[in-house]
Amino acid sequence: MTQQTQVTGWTREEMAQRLAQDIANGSYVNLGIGIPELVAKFVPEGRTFIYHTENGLLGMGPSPAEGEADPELINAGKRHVTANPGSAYFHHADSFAMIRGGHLDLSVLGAMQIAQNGDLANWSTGKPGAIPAVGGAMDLVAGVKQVFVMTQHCTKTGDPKLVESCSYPLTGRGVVDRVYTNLAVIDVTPDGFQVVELCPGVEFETVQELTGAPLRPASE
Amino acid sequence: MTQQTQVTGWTREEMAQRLAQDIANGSYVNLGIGIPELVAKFVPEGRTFIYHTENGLLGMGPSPAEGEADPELINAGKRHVTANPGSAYFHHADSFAMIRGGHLDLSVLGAMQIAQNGDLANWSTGKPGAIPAVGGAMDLVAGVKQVFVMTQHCTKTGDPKLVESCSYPLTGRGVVDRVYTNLAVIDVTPDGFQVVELCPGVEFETVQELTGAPLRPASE
Amino acid sequence: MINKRVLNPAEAVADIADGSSIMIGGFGEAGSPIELIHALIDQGASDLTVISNNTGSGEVGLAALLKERRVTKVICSFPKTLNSTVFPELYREGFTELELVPQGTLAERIRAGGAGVPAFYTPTAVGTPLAEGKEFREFNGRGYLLEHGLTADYSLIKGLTADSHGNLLYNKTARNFAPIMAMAADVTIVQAASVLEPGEIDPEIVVTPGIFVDRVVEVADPAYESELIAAGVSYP
Amino acid sequence: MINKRVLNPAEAVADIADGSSIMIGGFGEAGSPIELIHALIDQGASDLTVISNNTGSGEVGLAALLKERRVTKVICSFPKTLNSTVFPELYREGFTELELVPQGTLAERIRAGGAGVPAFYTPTAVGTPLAEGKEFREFNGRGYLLEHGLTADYSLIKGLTADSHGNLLYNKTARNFAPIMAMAADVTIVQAASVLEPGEIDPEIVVTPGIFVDRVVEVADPAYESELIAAGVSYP
Repeated sequence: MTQQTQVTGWTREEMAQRLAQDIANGSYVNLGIGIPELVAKFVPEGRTFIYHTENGLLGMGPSPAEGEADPELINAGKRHVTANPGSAYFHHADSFAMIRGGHLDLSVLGAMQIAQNGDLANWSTGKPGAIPAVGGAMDLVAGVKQVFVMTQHCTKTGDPKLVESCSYPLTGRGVVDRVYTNLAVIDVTPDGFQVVELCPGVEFETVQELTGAPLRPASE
Repeated sequence: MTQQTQVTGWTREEMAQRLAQDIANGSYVNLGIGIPELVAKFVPEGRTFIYHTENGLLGMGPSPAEGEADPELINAGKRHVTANPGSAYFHHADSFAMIRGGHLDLSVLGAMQIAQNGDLANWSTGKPGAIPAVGGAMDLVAGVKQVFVMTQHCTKTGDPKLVESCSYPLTGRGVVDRVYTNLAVIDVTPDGFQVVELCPGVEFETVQELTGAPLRPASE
Repeated sequence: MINKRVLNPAEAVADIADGSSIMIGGFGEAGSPIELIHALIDQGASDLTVISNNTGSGEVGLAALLKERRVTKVICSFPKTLNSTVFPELYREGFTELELVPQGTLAERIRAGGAGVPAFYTPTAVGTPLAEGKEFREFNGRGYLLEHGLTADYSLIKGLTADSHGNLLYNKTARNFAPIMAMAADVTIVQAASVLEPGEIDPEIVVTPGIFVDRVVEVADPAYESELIAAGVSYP
Repeated sequence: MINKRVLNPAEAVADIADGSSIMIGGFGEAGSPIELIHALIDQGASDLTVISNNTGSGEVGLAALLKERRVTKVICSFPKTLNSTVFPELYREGFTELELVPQGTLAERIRAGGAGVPAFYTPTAVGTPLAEGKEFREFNGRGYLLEHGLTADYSLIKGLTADSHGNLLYNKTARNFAPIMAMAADVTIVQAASVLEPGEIDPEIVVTPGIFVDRVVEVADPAYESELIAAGVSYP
């Protein structure tokens, strides 16, 4: 694996930018805590996305200017945000009614593991002694129309994150539609992982080598 | 029955006034369509009741002054009303969450029949060809903490409304706490109908005669 | 740029197909989206299932839609109103089927449909004829019925103020079923007396967030059933 | 005359007994009713079950209540936060039990508790470890779990503006769990930055109607967890 792990591929920003291209104008989007939040920086020209944060705001805007933060205007990651024109506040039951009721178009989440059948593990290592914390991840994958995962292709120790079946506790079964990694864009299909696009300069064989399940190459 | 049907007892207004005396200050009250609405005219000195109307208003006030009606400010009977200071509007699911969740203190309803075990029939004669219409009655009796019935003691044809068991389709089983008629105030107890108070000038035996189930006399 | 405005009621309801299920807001005339209903009458769709608390009055609005024999099923809590003669005739004739639902159960079924809850238990109607055929279950020694979430292809609702994102405010008790019907339909169509730009409605007071709304049409001076009936109107 | 005002936080929480279940509003520090929680710490009740989305930060507010060993069970979705060290220790030690609930399921269970719905079905957590021991059922070919309504003896919540009838407005995302917790508790206790007279809040914009509120105490200038932690505060 020594050779392959030197393949870096897309940066996080490039991953976010690539993912943003696949979001239709007018979409209602929930961006998970962490890397997925970067997507908001790369909205393609001419499109508007409306961001939902599950703690009760639709129309979330960027971080506030220095000194203008309200400690009670935060996102799901508990970071200070703003509210765009046309936004709305609501309580938690209404917020998750949006999620569970299929009203959101897209959820972008990080992942520990994605299985070839779309199973997702992103909330717990299952290690004894760990403090379990699930937040809204299970609700999002169960309710939102499309689920995109945005993640490094491998773990920090070089293990594949795209696998035949998850060894970590699941967040949901068969819920992932598409995966954006630093190496490729990969669909989850009834036939398993299907490469949609490779990072320029990255070979299919390299990606396959770093993936724990069979990949189907992009059709020409 | 000729003799007894000449007993008129309390007027509707007197019934409403008598009932209002049994409502504690600060109670949240839903008054059913028709005679129960009269209760609002007899709030005892020093008490405030807050009226809930299931079509989405808490803090309902009296009819508007001539020419000041808003066709979209109505009560459950679809009559024009007003909103008192401190009122709130809300949608139907929230309104019935108040009802079903036990947040209302009292529901006052009319009745076709009340059985000695507290069964209530007040929505349908069950006659073939009748248009069935239930509204919020079944929700009110299932959810509100206390259910008072306000009704003439007998039907227009002289039949008793307080009976051993209802012949009409039920609104709810074992739901009535107390009945206010033109002749008496009667509790529904585990031992059946218990007279609490007789209309002045009306004999217990007269009321028993006009009642389709055994009555227990008021204890002295 | 997001703009859910449509030009007029006709355009708003143009794609409603025969056989559609449609939630229609309103409690009596309060909140009844008369202009949208009249546009639907003009549009011609038939074999409709209508979910609404009542069945309309006189021969305008919802009652007029029924009278045109366009509704083959009604799901409602109270199909009798003052001046309601249209529905009773269609019901007795057997043209329009009725599913009678207690008002709170109707509201909660709609809310559940919109919230992704397929079914829930309620104490309402236990031991009554409306419990027939329904699953009964006890929790903590009390009996409940299983009720199912309700969704629809379309909802037609009336707001007071909207913005182009679909955020809505209502007028007094005209709110009634509209916010939950907006949640429960695939396509929610709103008529509002004014349609503003995003940012003109305080986000703290939005009643229906725009995510639940698909189309907004401005009807600046909506009619009321009672006024039309008093004026002797019979639509169309 | 109806007046739900109480004099101060101490009076507001005075009757909370050992063994009570208490819902506490807030998502992180937004909406956390710190002054009510501190009053509860001073008051002394123990063996509490706390229902709250998180478990607090630093050694103030909810984390301080935990640190005083007054909470033997927590029902929450995310018991880890920045600066959250108190709960992990109590959990590993076995002093405080944890019932982990997905955030949307937690919200819906609280809303159901307040709405008189004893149980409902949800797709969330199907096929995961959090489905263990839960009833599974299919509707229209999809799997769901049975979840139960959640109620409590008390709820402690934070509003921005109240009136003496208990009507409430909130500040931005501080709203979060407060409106549903107000519905689900036998006794709902509110701290608000200002308490007005009836009629001073527009009935169209009320978020929590007064029927769900039992006591209101004015805390004009509430503290924030982050500020207290930055100032090195450890309560009491």
